[in-house]
Amino acid sequence: MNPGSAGTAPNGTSAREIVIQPVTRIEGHARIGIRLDENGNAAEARVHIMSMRGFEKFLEGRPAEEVPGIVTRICGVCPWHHHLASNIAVEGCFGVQPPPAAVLLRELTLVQAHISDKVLHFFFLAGPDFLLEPGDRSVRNIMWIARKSPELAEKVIRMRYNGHMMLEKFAGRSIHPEAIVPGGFSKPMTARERDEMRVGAREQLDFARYALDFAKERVFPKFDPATMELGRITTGFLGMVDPEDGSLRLTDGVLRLMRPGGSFHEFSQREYTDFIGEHVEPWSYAKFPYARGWGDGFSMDLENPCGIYRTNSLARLNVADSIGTPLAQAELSEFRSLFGRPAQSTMLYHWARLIELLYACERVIELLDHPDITDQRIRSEVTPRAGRGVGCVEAPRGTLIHDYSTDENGCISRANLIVGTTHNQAPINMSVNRAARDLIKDGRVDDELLNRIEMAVRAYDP
Amino acid sequence: MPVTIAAEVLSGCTGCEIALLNTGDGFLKLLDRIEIVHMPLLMDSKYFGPDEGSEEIDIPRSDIGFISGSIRNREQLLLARTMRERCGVIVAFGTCAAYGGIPALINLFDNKDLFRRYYRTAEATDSASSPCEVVPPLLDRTFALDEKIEVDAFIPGCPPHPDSIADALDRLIEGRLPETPVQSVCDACPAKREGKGTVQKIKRFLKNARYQPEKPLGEMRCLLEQGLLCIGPVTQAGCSGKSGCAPRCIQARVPCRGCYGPVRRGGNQLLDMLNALASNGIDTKNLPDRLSMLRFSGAHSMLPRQVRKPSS
Amino acid sequence: MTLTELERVDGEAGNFTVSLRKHPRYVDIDKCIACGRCVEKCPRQVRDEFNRYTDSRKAIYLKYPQAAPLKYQIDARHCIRMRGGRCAECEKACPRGAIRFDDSEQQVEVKVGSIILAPGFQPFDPFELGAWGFGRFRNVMTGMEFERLLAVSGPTSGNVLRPSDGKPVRKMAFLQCIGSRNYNQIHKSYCSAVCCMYAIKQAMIALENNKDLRISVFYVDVRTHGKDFERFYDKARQKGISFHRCRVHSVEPSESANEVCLRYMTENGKQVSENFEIVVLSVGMETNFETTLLAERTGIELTPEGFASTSCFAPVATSRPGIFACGAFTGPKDIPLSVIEASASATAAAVRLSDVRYSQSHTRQFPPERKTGEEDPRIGVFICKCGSNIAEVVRVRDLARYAETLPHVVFVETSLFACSQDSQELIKKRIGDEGLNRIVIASCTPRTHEQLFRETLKASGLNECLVEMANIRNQLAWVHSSEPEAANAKAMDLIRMAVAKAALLEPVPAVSVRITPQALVIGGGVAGMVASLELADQGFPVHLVEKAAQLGGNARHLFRTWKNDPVPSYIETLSTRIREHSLISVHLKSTVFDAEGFVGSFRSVVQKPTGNVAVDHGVTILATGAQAFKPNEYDYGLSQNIFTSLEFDKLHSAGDERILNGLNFVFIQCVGSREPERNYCSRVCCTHSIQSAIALKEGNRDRKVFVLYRDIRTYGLREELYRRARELGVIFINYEAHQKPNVVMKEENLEVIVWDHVLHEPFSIPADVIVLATAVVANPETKELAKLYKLPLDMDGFLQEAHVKLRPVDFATDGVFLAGLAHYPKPTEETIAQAQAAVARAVTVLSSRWIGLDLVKGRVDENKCDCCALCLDVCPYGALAVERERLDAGAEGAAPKQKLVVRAAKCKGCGFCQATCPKEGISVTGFSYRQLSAQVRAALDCG
Amino acid sequence: MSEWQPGFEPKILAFACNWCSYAAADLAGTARMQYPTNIRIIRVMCSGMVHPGLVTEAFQAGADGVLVMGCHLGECHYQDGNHKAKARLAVIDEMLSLLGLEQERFRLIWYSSAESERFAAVAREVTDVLKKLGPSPYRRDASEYADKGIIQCL
Repeated sequence: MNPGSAGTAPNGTSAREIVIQPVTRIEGHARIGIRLDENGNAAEARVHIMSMRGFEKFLEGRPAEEVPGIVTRICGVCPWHHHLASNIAVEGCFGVQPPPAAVLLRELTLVQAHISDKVLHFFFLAGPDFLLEPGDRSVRNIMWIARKSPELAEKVIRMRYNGHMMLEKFAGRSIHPEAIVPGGFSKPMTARERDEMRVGAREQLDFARYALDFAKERVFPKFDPATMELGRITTGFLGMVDPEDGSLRLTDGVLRLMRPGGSFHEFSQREYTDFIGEHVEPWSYAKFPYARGWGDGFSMDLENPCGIYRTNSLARLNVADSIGTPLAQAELSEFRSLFGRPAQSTMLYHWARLIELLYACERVIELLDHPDITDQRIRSEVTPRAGRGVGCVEAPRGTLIHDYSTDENGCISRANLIVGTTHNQAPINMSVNRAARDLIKDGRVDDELLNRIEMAVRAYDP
Repeated sequence: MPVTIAAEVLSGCTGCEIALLNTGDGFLKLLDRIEIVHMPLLMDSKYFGPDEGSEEIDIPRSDIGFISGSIRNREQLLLARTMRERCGVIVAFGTCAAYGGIPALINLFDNKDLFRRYYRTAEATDSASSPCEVVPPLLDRTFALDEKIEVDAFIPGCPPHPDSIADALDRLIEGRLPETPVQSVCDACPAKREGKGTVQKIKRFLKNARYQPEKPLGEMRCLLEQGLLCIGPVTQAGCSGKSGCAPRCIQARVPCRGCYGPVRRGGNQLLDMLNALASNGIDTKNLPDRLSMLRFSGAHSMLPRQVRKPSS
Repeated sequence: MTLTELERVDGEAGNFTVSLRKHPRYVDIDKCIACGRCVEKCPRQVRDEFNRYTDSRKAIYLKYPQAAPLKYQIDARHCIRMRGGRCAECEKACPRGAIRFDDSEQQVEVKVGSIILAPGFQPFDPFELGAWGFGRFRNVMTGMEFERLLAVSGPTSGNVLRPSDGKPVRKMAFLQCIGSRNYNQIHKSYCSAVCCMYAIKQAMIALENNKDLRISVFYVDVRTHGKDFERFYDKARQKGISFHRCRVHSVEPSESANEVCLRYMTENGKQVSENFEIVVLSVGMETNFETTLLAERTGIELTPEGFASTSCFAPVATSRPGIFACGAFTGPKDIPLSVIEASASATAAAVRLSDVRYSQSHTRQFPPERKTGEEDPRIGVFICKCGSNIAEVVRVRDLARYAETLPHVVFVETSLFACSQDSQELIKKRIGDEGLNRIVIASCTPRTHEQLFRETLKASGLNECLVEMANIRNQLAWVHSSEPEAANAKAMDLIRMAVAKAALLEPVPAVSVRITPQALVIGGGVAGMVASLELADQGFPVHLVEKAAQLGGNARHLFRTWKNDPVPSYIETLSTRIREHSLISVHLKSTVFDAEGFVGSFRSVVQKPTGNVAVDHGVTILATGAQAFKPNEYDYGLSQNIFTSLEFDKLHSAGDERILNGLNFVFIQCVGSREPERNYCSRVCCTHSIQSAIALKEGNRDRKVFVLYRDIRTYGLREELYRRARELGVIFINYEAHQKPNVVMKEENLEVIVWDHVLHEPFSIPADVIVLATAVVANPETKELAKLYKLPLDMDGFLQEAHVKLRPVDFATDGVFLAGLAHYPKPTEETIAQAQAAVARAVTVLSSRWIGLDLVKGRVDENKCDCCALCLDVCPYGALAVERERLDAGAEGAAPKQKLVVRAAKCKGCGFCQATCPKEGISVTGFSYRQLSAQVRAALDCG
Repeated sequence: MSEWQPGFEPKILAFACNWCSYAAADLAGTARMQYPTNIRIIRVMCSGMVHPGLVTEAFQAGADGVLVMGCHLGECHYQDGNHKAKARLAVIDEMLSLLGLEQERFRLIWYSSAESERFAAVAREVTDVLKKLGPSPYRRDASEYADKGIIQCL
């Protein structure tokens, strides 16, 4: 491999295109294309999403109650979030409310799924960028970490595994679950199951605290000014908060769309179309959601962006007024005192992610302690009918929106989905653009440099 | 000399790879016996250098190639072919690769329908023409792996149970092909079976099954016999792993949806299930969305294009 | 012994000497292979009596295609050679030398213990009477002729065409009671019992053939008194077949030669004439001259109508002990009843013979079976030329060469007749010499010859299931002789298919079940009592279970049979005999409450007042009876003078004053029967009411007796009672279901108002006593028993037999039989006959110590079956069951493993399970999915 | 015979019940009735033992037509096997449409053992219908795909 060599673009001009394909240690298929000007400086960079499967289309005609078991396959990393959002949307169509115990069980499984996901992302996917020496890309991965720090690797692998097994033990499946059903949950939690999960949850909380300490000691110190500037852009933020006190919610909350300056709108899940639009670019299968409600259209211009907002961990912490659990709230306060609100540095996603991990672990214990969690009334009977429903939850990668309409047989007549990563399409492009322009000068590129550009993508955990 | 492995995800969700990680400690132990030489999800494998254009894909040679996901676009087709060329043994990893999986549901529609809906008529979308620059063109449908390349072994499941993955890897490392079960999901299912003759009509899953939560699963009546469309009997076994557990959906007290594909390779879940229902005198005419019995095995031309009225 | 006549009977019951005359067939039945070459060559055309002379056959012929034995015969009356000519075409054509022109009549004497007479009937010939234009108009035909016209194998291939010009028919009529119920003209007062039903059936088939066909049926009473008949009649009316209650007396010519004109009276009393293209005369049954002669030769009595004279209590016994009769010879009847009587007469005949059972039979011995399980298939293919039957079309040598190239085939040989004795010996030798372990025979059809080759395999030490046949004669050489090239190609396909399947054949061990030679009879009414006695008389121990405190059942409420035999004394005799019989254990006040097992080996638990007893038995007879319907109409229960028939009988015989002094009696028929919720005829009530009406009239000629009816159904010889009643002045008034009579309670007496169809106005009848002829309804407790023994019930709650016509006392479940009212309403003599029939069927099981099971059976592949139980309820025989393993105490959370098992004794090898299974978890021997699939693939392998 | 597909000889598979149609076919032979050679009979004990998978397998292996022959309703030797076959008819129809084959390529036919004339007539008629319909798209290279037990796209 010879990264420095000059090439000629097919159109015969002397302009050069640098291609990173595939973007690695992310879920999905993406390609980065960086156009260099005659001087070898990055002129424009794009992140192309290379695949599409068409869930919105092929959900049409399916009986709505079956859909929550289909949309899980949108993502093998965050199936629980699709599963829940879909169920909420179906319940909207059929006009039914789940019983209280089911609401608790759903949040429990959702939050539990957040835990495994954050461990996966921080340590397996992004971690190698910080934990390993820069340079050789062939060793920049979890396998190498396993070789270099087997105890850490073992611990991390086990924590992630345990999280999955706790879900599996209670709900049958951890990947592509079926246990949430329109109207509630498919099985109640027995006292014994609760007690078992509690033991695991305490262990998880210990690990979350360890992870934050570990990061503060080994990772965050590496956030030097250059790193803090990597892919830095200034945008608005979208996330879910508690309608009562504006604290962080991962489900059953209202959406808060914050402008770059910190002012915000709050709206119900159903109202998302009033605030969010989706823009289409001819060079990516993914669409580009933007804040239509701000009224100034869509632009990814680095100097003068229009309608751009971000989601995922950093966004959630920015929009939330507080976090309802003590340890995480303490961390949030510290975070805010360091970086302000809203914090804009792209690398801070990692930090925010670990604060959320702490929240999730605390929240699981809270939920398990709730007296209603073992109640046996877990499903309201549903009757198929025509209707429309919107279901939103906070997935690891951002606000997940499922919007369905059903026909009189209760079959899907129309489905619109905005998944977490999609919200971040425009910001990712901008961050990559920013990083490329900052880093690529005089036509010089190398592995390390290209990985820095990929890091700007990875922060978003697409 | 460890066995070398390359892994690619095509049109899939990465769930299979997550399942691989769910082998837990097994995963760490595996790392002593195998060397992963290519796996974009977990390591920085690139198809080509930054300047090398995009037609020739480079994947290192390896002993075993794991491919998850089905084939939906030109790039994936190219990847599959390259993998075939560079790997000694090709394993169709997961149901998408083996039978098309959920993404093959799109075979009910054509690309025109899909694009129209996706880029022009979706609620929040600013209508535009469909993407066509740089992105690889879609094929006219979703294909299972063996429709396009020769496949040596199949590990179905959406996702496959970590036990099956570990087992398959064990055998592959020893130079043998994984074994495929010949029984169905019912093999591991403890639910009480007393016959389907009284069912008459299949209900939609709008109400939970009848069971007592504190009692073991063996006390619950078979979900199909409760009138729910459980397609476990026509679906290949494996989802319960080796530990003697019940099938995973049954553990959650929900009916099997068939994620392991047909019990007989080359079989047809829809045919087998409809036949079994019809043979038992159960009304098959009024089943809602019968085609979704092929929701995991819709490749291999199993699902026909649907001519549908455009939704209002 | 076909073509044989009885000449004389000497001796007495238990020791008869019968002289027989055997007529010559002129064909050696041991040689004839029914290839039909003789027919092709025979130059003599003869009108075919089987097709009612609507078609022709040859002088050498098969009477009909399913004739048994399937051997040709020469009709000496028409054969040119037999009539002195020089023709020998058949002799020349026969590849087996089976023609024997020198065959001659023989006298044979046989010694037997019992004799059964089943000479049948002949249809009434309307020609002699000269009425209805029969013989005058070509388009007037009898029902028998029309039946051939409807037959797909008949002269018009099942199309209803006008004989006059061969054009399709648009409008036709059936005239009922031709040769029946006609005392005035032909002195036949009886009803032929079957004609209404066959006319309706024919009309329905004709209508199915041609939806636009308009059909009218002219009847006197519609007699659809059999099981499910009433619904069929309703269906016919719904389909638009019109029924006119009117006897048509004359058929006249019309302007068109293709039509005839019928004059008849409409319901409104209007005289009309209408043209029809075909008129079918529903001719009745009669005893023919030969049968009368037979009766004379055997020395038995006939009734005035010419039928064998029998008693209601011994319905198949003739007047001469040891000689029995069945079928239409004892009176006109339909197939189910004939089959029942056939079995009944077998029982009656066998009682006397039970001591000498097996004294004249012997068993064949076979060498021990070779183990072939582990061997690779070594297939031997034997190709038969069938003389020149096959060889003439198929190039046998090429076929043999082709067969040699097929996988696993190690030996191929051709033979002139694979079925001949020497060929069998040769096959045996080849199996030994060549080490063959699978055999393919390419010859004729397995339906006739597979058993033969199976025996050959057994005789050579191979499992009999290792043979497969390729049918290259019946389904190839004979049907494709005009296309020899294509036929040869197909022959290769057929061989390839057979070889492909043969390679997958597996040996199946013979299975047999030990028989417990003891019977359980449930129900102590007439049916149960007769069955118990007949079984015990044949030497089999019987457990008789009765829920009441005494035996007798419904018969305890009856006084006389329609032939006037006294019922109470009969019941008394039966009860006494049963009590005294050493082989019968009676369980009174008892019910069966649990049952398991299968043919030959049942175990039932009888709940007795003293506790539960388990009974082991080889067969079960269900004779659980029925109940009288309690009416809720006609003010029943509101007046002291309204009774059901049974109540009336009791009061009548007790000399109740209301009856003794009553002068006006009204019988209302069909109370609770032929109603939407009970859409069947209760069969016994018309006869019963008429018998009571006669008794009333005979008691006092001044009494006025009215019978209000929908159709009078005094079927068969009972019609005589109806005639007598009318002679005695009983007044019969017809009413329709939509216009039922009204009962009005007056202060003095009762009044019944009924619509008068002659005067077309309401007609009121003062009544001292009203008798309601109530329905017979199913016994609700039968349902529980049916569940225990896994037997089906019909819509009305009666037990559903295995086959209405062919297996009227069997169930699909082997070893369980039925008799009496539990099956359907019926009079005493039919109940008794059915009980005897059930005994005959039961004895076929009980008389063997072991029952060998058919080898075609479902088998579970334990590697593939996961007990999903999809097949469980698909099995019509309850032969599949799920067994749950017991839990190990230690295995916490582990679920009990479930296992599917086949109860071989119940399995009949229908393969519904196999066709349901998604994973080849269960297969039928010799027809597994794999084997069939191999045949499919072999057939399509375009070589 | 056909004006549409000269020289095309359809391959027809018939699953024939031992008690009716198989006997009727034997009888047709006894009576020397002639019918086209295209039909290949596979003897089964009952139309109710024919798994629809065998039918689709036959089509996928290149059969132009498949027949299942059973006894007239109510005449089944095993109570209701022909009703089972009838219940499965809808399943087979559905599979045909999924396979993209015309419904006319499959027929379920009732016989009695005496209906030899009809057996021959149906054989003639079905052959004729299939000649007009033309070859099944699965005919070519059928065996290549058959090994995999999978249909390739049409």
